[in-house]
Amino acid sequence: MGCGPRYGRDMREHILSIILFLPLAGAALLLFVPRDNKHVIRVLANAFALAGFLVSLPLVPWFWVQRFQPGFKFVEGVPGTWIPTIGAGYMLGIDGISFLLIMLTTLLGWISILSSWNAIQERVKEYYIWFLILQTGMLGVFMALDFFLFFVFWEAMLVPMYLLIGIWGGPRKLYAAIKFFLYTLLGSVLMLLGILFLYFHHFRATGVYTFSIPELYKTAPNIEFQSAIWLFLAFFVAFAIKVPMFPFHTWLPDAHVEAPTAGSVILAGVLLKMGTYGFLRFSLPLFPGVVMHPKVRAWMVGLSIVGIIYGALVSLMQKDMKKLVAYSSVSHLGFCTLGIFAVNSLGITGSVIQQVNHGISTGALFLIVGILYERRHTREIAEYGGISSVMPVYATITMIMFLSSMGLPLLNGFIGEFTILQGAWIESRLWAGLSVIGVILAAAYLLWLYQRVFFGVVNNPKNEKLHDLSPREVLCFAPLVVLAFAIGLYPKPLFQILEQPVNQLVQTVRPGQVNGQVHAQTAVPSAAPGRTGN
Amino acid sequence: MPLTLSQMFTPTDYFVALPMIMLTLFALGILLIDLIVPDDWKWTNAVTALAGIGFSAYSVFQIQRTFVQVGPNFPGQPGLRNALFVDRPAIYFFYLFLGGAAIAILMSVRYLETEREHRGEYYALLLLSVVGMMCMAAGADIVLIFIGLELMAISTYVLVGFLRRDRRSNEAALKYLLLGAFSSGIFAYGLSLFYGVTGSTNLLDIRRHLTQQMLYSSGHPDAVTIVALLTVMVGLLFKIAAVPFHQWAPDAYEGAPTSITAFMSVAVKAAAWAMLLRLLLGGMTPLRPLYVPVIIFASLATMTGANLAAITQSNLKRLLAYSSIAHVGYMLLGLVAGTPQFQSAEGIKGILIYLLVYTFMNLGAFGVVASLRRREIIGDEIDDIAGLMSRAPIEATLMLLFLLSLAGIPPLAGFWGKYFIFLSLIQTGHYWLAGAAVLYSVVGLYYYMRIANAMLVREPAEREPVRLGFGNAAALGLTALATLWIGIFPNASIRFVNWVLNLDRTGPLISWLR
Amino acid sequence: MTPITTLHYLVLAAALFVLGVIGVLTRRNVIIILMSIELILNAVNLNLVAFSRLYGLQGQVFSIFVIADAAAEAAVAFGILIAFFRNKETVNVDEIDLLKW
Amino acid sequence: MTPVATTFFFYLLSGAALLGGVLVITRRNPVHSALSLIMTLLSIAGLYLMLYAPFVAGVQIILYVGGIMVLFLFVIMLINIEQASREERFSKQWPVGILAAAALGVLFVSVFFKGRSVLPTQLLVLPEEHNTQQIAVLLYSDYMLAFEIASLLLLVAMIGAVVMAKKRTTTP
Amino acid sequence: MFFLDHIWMVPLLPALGAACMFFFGRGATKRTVNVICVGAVVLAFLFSCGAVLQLNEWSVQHPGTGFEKTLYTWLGSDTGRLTYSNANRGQSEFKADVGFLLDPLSAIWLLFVTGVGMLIHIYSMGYMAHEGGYYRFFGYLNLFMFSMLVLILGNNYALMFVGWEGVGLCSYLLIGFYFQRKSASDAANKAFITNRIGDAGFLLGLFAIAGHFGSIQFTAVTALARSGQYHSGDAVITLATICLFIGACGKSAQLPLYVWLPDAMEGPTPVSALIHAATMVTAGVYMVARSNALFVLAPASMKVVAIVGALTAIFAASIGLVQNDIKRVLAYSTISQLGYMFMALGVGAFAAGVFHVFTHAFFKALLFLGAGSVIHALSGEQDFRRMGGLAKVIPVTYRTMLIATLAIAGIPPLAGFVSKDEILWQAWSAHGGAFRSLWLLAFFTALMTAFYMFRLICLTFYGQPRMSPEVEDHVHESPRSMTLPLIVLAFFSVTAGFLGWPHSLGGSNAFERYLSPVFANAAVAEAPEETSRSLEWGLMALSVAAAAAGFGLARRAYGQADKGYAEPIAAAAPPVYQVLYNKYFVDEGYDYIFTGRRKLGPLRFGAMGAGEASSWVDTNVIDGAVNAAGWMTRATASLSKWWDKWIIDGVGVNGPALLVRALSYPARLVQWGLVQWYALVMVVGLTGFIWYYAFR
Repeated sequence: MGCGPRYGRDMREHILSIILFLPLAGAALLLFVPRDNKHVIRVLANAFALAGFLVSLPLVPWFWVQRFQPGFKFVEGVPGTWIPTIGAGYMLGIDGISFLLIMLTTLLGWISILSSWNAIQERVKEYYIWFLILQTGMLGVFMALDFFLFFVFWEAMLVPMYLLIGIWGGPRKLYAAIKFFLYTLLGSVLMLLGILFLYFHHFRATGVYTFSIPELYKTAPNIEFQSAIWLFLAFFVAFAIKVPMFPFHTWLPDAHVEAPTAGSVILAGVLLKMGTYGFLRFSLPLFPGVVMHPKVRAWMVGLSIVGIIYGALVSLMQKDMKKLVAYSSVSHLGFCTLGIFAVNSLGITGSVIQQVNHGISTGALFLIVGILYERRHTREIAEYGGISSVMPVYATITMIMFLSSMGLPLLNGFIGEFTILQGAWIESRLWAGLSVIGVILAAAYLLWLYQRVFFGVVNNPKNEKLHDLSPREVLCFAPLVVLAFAIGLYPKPLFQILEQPVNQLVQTVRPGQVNGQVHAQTAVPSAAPGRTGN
Repeated sequence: MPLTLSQMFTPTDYFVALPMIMLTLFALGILLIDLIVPDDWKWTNAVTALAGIGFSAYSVFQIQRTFVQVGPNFPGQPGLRNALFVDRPAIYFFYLFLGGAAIAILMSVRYLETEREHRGEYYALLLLSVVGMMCMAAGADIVLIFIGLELMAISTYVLVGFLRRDRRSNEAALKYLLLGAFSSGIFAYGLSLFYGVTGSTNLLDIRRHLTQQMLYSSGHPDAVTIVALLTVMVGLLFKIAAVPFHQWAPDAYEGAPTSITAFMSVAVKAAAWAMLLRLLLGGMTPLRPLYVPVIIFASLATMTGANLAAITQSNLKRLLAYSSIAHVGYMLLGLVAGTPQFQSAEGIKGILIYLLVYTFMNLGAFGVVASLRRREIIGDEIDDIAGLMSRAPIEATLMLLFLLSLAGIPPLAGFWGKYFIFLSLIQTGHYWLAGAAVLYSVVGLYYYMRIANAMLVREPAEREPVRLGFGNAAALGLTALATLWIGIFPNASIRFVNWVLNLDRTGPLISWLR
Repeated sequence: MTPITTLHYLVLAAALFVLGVIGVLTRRNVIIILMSIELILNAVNLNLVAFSRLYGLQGQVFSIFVIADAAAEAAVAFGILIAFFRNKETVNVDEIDLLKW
Repeated sequence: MTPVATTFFFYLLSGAALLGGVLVITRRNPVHSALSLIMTLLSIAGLYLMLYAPFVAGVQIILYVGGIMVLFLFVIMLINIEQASREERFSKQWPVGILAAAALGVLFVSVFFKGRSVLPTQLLVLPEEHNTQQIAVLLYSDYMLAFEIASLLLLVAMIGAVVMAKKRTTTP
Repeated sequence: MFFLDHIWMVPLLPALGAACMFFFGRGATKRTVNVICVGAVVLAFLFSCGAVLQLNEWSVQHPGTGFEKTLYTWLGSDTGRLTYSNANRGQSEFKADVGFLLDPLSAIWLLFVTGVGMLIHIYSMGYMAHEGGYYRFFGYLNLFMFSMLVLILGNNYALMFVGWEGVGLCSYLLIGFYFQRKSASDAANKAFITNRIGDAGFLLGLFAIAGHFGSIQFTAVTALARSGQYHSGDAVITLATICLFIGACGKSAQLPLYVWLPDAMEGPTPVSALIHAATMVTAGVYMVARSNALFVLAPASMKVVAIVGALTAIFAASIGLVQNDIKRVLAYSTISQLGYMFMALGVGAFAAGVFHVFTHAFFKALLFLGAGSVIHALSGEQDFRRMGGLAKVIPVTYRTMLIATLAIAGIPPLAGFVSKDEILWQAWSAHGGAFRSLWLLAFFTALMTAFYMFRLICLTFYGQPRMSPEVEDHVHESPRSMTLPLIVLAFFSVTAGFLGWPHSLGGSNAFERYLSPVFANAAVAEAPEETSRSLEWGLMALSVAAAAAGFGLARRAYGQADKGYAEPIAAAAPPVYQVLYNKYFVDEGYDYIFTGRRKLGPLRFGAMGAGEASSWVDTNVIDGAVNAAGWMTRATASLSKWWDKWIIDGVGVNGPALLVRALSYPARLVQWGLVQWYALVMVVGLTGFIWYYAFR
């Protein structure tokens, strides 16, 4: 501690571990606070959540300077040091993709804990403990460079989420929680088998037992197609359930509707991204042959597109606000998977940006629904109307987030969708053409919702006395709104952060594609030089 | 001219029998001391029993140490004219038995006091049954194994029926005894046929003979051998409670005193496994192509039957009984792993680790159930555990830990059992079995979560806080710590199992006896 | 007349075994079920002694252990049975019906 | 003493044993069953003698007939006989039970005929006069531990029987 | 070149105004709002004027090019390494700048958008003076100005799309300004969603362009398109232009996406004037004109544009004949006029189309503002069946509106005459052949236009008042801030035509010359010959005659309106009247088929129908399968209980005893919990094993 630079370097070397375990430390500390002392618990939990966000901030400049360098950054640990007997290691590291998702996680984690201040009145201590544990679990998924470690976090994180839904959820919480747990577990156990296959394959190829992801990258693509397709499917089921892709999505509405607000925010904002992250981190680079197989790809893209349209259509007819938002997630995540399985730089870049954006905007949407729910204890759309007159600030923020969610330019949602669709178009016009329907329907269901809730006259007497947002609530939204605008206006940093990992990924999956090389002739034609007059 | 006893038996013979001798001595001691101990001081019997277990464990440790000193190529210590063969797996199982028994004893004190059946015989029988288990795990002679089995079984019958005034306990004991006796009849019949086809009661000779027979018959053993194998396997599958020979287990588990349920579900089960591994891998290794289909059938039937049956249970102990049957189904898959001719070492490793972690988590779970027992309240229905989180947060949290571990959620110990089983299946190409097993593990989660839901979500029916005795607290603490520790840092356990299987140095030692 | 071979004893033992099994499966009286189990154990013993004619005395020794086991089992069984009888006043096996799902 | 008229005695004794067995499982009165069982046990003891196992035969008579069966009769007397003799003898599943057991028996026998080649045809010469001594030597050498464990087994049986059957002393 | 270099200030100023309203508007007084918002637009207008002047200077130095100014890279990593494979040219960088392009085309739009926008801002100060949400209104208006300016100044399709969606949003917000009214919010939604359909087309067109050319920058795409590397009729370009045109249809209210515009009249009248008449709806024209190089390469698309334009023109005009809401008539008129513009674009007369946009902006804004003034005077009355006799009471409004009417009807030498006749002439001459039927359509449209416009004037201003007395008492001329814009616009309605006075009438058509760099080699029929000149005159005369005839007819039918009047069409052909009056039942049809807001019998089609069907599938099939899997598992688990409960108890109550016993035998057999059953299972298991091995 004595010498500053030394300390800083240490922190830099272990920054990921610090980010990862700070929430867990918070949970451990909370264990020792008496459970009747709710105020102290709240303050402590919020402090840790905020601290969790703050310690992740130094990552931004540190990552920024090396954003174009290849490989994983901030790598910690050596392969096989955790459980040497099986070759599993405590190994963390991030690239651009995981960096963005980690920042999203820390931010949303803080916001959702902040938003629970009043919403959670019972069993406060347990709530915050589980939430902080959940935070660590999610971060671990994005940081792990060891397949085993990844799997442990992947599964361990289910438990706190399950409890958050199951204990603090709505009337059908048990059904929803069990469904969530079983469904996602079903996927992940199959993935475990896939991981083990890769593990043995790597051993047969190299004679070394290891779960190190960078090592497995080297051998897994050599698996012959007949096996790889099954492996791909095993992984696919796990990730598709998590995303959720079209026929595997039914746990999502139930989970969302029953979960407490903060749980929904985290569920939509972060948990779903684990599925897409899984596709990017594992499915694509491990099984390039399968992914690029025309039939497989057609199925993947087909499911994505069906998800986009189907999710939007189902959203359109929902009577429950939260369910509507939940189905809209299906639609939005359909865009993410579409981008992923377009397998080109644009599609994947767009997909990651869309994931971040979805975290921001849908997270905000769930907060928005939560605000009304807290005041009125109902989410029936029919119960509302004319809220604009009663809660103008709230209405404004809602409008912004709705617009962001439907992909209005200059707000964040557009950037991702645009890039994905451009990527999809390059692969197939039909894909883009069909997916665009989702963009139209997004406007339809969101605006219709807005109309029914916010427009009109207040004809339900219960709504007359609703009070507008409190400063704490505004504080919850503020970062999201600012980010929505910031990303919408100046997304270049995101593109730059994603450029290297995405290009590398595409290079792995489709070596035929030349990346990072612009043909000389496509430079802007000389006929119209982009000059500035003086 | 026959040799005299001192010529026949060397100090080594006593050395390898020392763990059993210690337990016997202390058991007898308890029987004597119990006569003079006043009713309020019956807990001293538990202390004595624990001391016996401690001494016994120390002797096991001494045996283990001589192995280390003698060197890695020395797989085991035969003694008592090859009747006892204390090899590394036997030592492993000794530790498991002793650990399971110790924790069960810790749990028993308060439970027996509540039941007002606190008597010294209980501990004596417990210790003597461990002696039986040791014979099963280390016996190299089917006579010894059989008699060890009977010693364990008869002690357990009595222990199950120890609550004489409780009709459920009576019935459980009677059922267990009738079925147990019936199955050991079948088992003994099979052993007699084995003796008939091989001409020896020693496992080494049996194996030698069977190998030759398999060689001569080019892999198609004659019908009598098959019947011998199958009848023996019925006995074995009965003891480990595999479907369709499992039905005694839920009844016995439900009716028995909870501490004995815990003991049965870990130590007795581990002993049955030890015997099964002894016989199948020690004596009947050449018959592997024959028994694998039976095992596959039993495993699938067990996973299906037990998981489905567990779903509808409303009694905690019964539910946990079915859960422990289901775990047997997973473990059996470890025996399947490998080619038709050769057993995969990873599979056995899976079984051993499974038994280890299972010991802790299951003891823990039953420990929590035992702690719910109070006067007038049996506390073993799911309704009784409702709202436990608000009544007793620590117990509830621990229970949650154990349940999740039983469900195989990482990073808890239970995960590692399943992990190595799946690993071995994947390694040897049994993908479909692995797939079925993981799907059943998802079903398993459902009923564990039913308990968790009741505990965490439902409102308590009563507000009376749960009081833990010292012994119970210690038992829960130990098991929880082990569940977490093995879960997060399994390396030591894996290394120990590697040592047990001789995987650490010279490659797998699958044949139990060399 | 064919000489009496081991096979004859095996068949006899199997018949006794089957009789025992039938007894276990069909009789309601626990005491008779226990007797049937004794029949099964005697089948085992007959096997063992018949085989020991082929291989040596181990079989006979084994059969002695089986007899000891039969004795122990019977003793404990009666102990439990009596405890049960005291509570329930019956020795019928289908009245052991408290424990089921 | 070499057995005489082995074939005749074998069929006689085995017939008696089987008859006893059938009576055991069919008699309504448990006392009758027990007496039939004694007949079976004695017949089997005779067979042991034919198989050059006088010691086992002796143990069979002394321990089994003299010990265990007396225990049986004792318990039958202890527990109400009249009630037992009035009730249904067989359980509801008896047809299935007999069927399954018969199938098992058929399978056993057919298997034994099919696989009898595995058994050596050469019989050993077992001198009867040393039989007891040889068994003793085996018991105290190769089966030393089993022997000791068997003693524990009997001890456990004793404790168990006492624990279970003892009159209630402690007040509930 | 201060103004050019800081061209980004033009959109930024209103954006700042909007931001101020967003953050501080609630507390601000009307005066502050006026200063900030109107001030911002006035500044923007002045700035634009400066910039356009400097552009002239600049284009002298750099002939043939527009001025481009790039601020920063918006989309893309700006490193050259985020690329996509481009159908023709290998890898291209994915990139869209925040960059501005000022060339004659955007200059024209810039001027009239800021100019008309400024006037309407000023007008609104008066019009909205008594409304609630004043700051909100001006904030939205400023936001609209920002979006519109981004749309026209953006130097690439992506940035244009920003403005494109932005104006759609503002339109939504402003239509729904009176959000308490359900009709208003419905109309707002309709506008946005219909526009979104067009936007989707725009996006796809954008992607097609990017995929084909490797760039979405206007200058680059235009240069490539004109480079000769792409042949005329290129399939992708056709696809791209069709997609773009779908976008234009949405934004500019062409068939079949025009339905939102009439409903958009739910918004405050200045909004209708600014957005739904003068500026936003011309964005489609702007976009097609901007993409002229592409459209020229896609003759098929051009035909589509022309035909859709002509059909829209006559279709909307025919509806306008019988509507009674003053603003709705104007709305249909707008659609019809937009159809003209597209027809012009479609026949290749880009300059003519643009010119009509330009002139139309003035007189249509004027018409709307005038209508607003009327409505203002009548305290909100919009139905001109209940007006009349206003000419004397609100003379300024009357006169200016009359000027606008004459202009739109095409009475020489007003602005409308010049631009419309240019279009008619081009429609006649551009392709010839069957294309002349377009001219015929346009001609009849002109006739109808004159008719319904004069119908409006007659019913509103002439005759005796037909409104209720209390309304009549309050009739008053609008305040200065409202009349001033009217007068200014009237001035331009009269004079704007002279900027593009055609050669045939001795003019120089300065407007077309100014635009010539933009439409460089657009295939416009040039060099009018003497023979055609006389023909042109003839056609001109014909159209003027048509206008006059329209006036005459209207005068005859409605001149005596105070004595009661009959709709001539209703009298002549009642079914036709019904169809027209109900707008060809298009809204209803859309509701049945596309939106599903109306049920066809018990069935619901369209999006909502699909939504309901999907929801049903979701709950019952997909989730049903999931739940069924769980249910099956549990059911299997409780099979024996189930057997007892349903078969034994169920049949046992009523069924014959024998059946019950037969059914219950297995259940009695499976007496769970009985030792002998357990033993039996064991024996059966053992037997099965042996059987399996002995007889396999």
